[in-house]
Amino acid sequence: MAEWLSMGGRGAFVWSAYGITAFVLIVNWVWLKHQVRAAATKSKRLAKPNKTYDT
Amino acid sequence: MTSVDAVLSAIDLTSWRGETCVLNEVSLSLSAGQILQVVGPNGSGKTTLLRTLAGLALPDDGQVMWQGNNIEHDRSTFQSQLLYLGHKPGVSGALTPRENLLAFLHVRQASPDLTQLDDALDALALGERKELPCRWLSAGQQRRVALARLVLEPVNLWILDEPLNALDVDGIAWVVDRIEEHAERGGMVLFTTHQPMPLVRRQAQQVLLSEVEMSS
Amino acid sequence: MFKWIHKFGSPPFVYGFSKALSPWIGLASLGLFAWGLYLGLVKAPPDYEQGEVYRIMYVHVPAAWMSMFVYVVMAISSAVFIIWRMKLADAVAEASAFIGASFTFLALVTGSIWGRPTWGTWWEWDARLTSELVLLFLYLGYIALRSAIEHPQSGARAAAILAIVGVVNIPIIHFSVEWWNSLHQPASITRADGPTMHISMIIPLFVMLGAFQLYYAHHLLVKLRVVMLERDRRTKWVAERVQNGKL
Amino acid sequence: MSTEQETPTVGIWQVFSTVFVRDLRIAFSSWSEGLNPLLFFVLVVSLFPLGIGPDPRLLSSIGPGVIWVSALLAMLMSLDGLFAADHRDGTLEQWVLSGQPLSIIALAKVCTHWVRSGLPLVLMSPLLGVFLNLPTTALPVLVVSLLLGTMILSLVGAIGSALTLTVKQGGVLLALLVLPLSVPVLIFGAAAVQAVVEQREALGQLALLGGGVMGALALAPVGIAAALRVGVSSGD
Repeated sequence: MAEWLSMGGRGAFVWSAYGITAFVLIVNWVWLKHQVRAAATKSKRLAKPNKTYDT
Repeated sequence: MTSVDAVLSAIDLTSWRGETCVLNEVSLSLSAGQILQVVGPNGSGKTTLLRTLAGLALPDDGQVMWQGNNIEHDRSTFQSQLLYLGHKPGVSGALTPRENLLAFLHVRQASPDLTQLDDALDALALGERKELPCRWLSAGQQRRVALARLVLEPVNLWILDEPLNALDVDGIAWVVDRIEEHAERGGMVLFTTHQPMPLVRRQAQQVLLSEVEMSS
Repeated sequence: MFKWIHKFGSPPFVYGFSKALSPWIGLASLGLFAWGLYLGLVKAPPDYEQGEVYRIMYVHVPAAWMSMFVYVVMAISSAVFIIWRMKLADAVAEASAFIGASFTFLALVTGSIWGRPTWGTWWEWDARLTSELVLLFLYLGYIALRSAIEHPQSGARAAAILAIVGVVNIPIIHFSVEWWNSLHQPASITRADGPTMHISMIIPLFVMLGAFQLYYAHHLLVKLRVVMLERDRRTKWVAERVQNGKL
Repeated sequence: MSTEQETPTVGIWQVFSTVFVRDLRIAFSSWSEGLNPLLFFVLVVSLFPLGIGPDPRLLSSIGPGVIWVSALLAMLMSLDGLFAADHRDGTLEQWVLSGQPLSIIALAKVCTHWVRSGLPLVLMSPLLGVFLNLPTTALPVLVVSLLLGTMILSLVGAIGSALTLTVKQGGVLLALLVLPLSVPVLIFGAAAVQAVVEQREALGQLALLGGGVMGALALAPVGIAAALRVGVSSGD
């Protein structure tokens, strides 16, 4: 296991590359979820029929 | 509401500016010899309507029809029959009134009749300023240089956005005469104004743009 | 109430379609990622020349490929938006811009990390990396232009024109950078994927590429919902969805 | 003045020459302002020896690149205000509404811009070549490559200038839009001069630049016209 982790001495490079990729993809996904929730709540608040249109 | 002989007609024009709706399903029509005034409080979309009718701005929904077909399909024939004067003077400060007008005339007409150029400038009291770059002219005088095109260009449709701005009494009288003459010759005029437009020989129909429901 | 009728793709249909499909695509993408990582990091044999470090290829190559793919999608949807004025096509372009820039950034970072042990420098003016750098500027230009113009409708049309102009230039830029690289770079440096690779090394590459594609598809579908909600907040179909809690 | 009468259509050349002459007259009415890019060009090039050192061999080896990058930046500076004046005083609106092909009018404006801002750079470049100790054999190729290159930059840059019409302080954004698109021009332009400095053949690079000019002449005006229509539509 340890040997696999060391990646033939190049572990630092391999894992940092995969780490950054995972980080960027996950951050994009989390930010996306946040945007969906924000848009949904704003629409719920505004689209209620009996609600006047003041924010 | 579009009458059968309408030359210019707008059908359910809708325009948004980001979150706010600026034009909400506006329809109107204009036929030969007719003068139409667009009336409405500030922010009711008058300028947007005029710019959309002139083909400058694209509506989000609805159509503008010229002689039966959509202006977007054949923009150049429509716009070569149109003269639009907006808020901006439409005159380059570095050039003299003559140079400004000559440039527009040569681009818009194959062989423009230049004899009337000097008479038009004289009629607008710009005679002795013909050779002065326009940046030295007052706003009213620059507006007059642009208005000279009303008599110099043989077009059918005039769309004038507050043409009387910055004009003095004789200037206003001159514009009113031209509008009435144009209508009598079968031309069409669509305009907005905040000052009274003292039409005498012909009356202007009115289109009321209601205050648009302010959104979030 | 306002009528908001699009000529072709009507938002209510696309919204429902996206809401139904995107979770499944998300799951499939996750599955492919897991499988790809397993194949790429565990199963695939070490490269006789580069040893284990070539495994960075399994993230670098898909990211680089996606960065190009997403820009082409942006350009095509921009063209559809300009020609047929389909607002949904503009939503696709808008939704793809940031994720495309992220893929390009990833390609650059993983490329330079991969370059460190193989070429000995963090940044190598290699033809592909240089083209990626220029592509990143194209993405940033698109995003900056769209947000710089206050009038959203004009901003969308201006950005669409830029995307089309950009995609016309991408092959020219790539060709000129390749030529420039061959001029200044003695072709002595061999890249890992130069020699023929063992089949078990190539399979993980395609699996990872599939995972990236599904990730992008998922991202696009969800982002489309967000963009549609922001634009159509006043319309009936949004109100209906709110009432029966299907937002 | 009835509605049916078919007015003869205006010739393309008449439209082009009218706008070209008009804009030239405007440009030369404030010619001093037009010199700024030229002074910037000379200034930037003369900074490099101060920064890198006066060693003639070193200067001549980086000379082509330095001159080309400086010319690119000088062009960028002049592109910022290409349509701004006409947009501000409302004449741009009138050109969009003229009923004549907007791409021809845009092409005329780009030609004026090139004559006013591109040509002076080309004429000044031999002097700067001597500044950076380039061999005299390289000077003709430098002039020709800059001649072609500045044409492409004017055309492609005008698209960016039209896109950033309504953006306040659009200068930086314009650079971000235009510089990536000018990478091929820079590569082949500098390489052409570098080739001659190293006694190699430069015809290929110049031919590609020539091809670039043709391509840009054909495609860029369409892009500029589309971008101008967008810029003018919002009216602010």
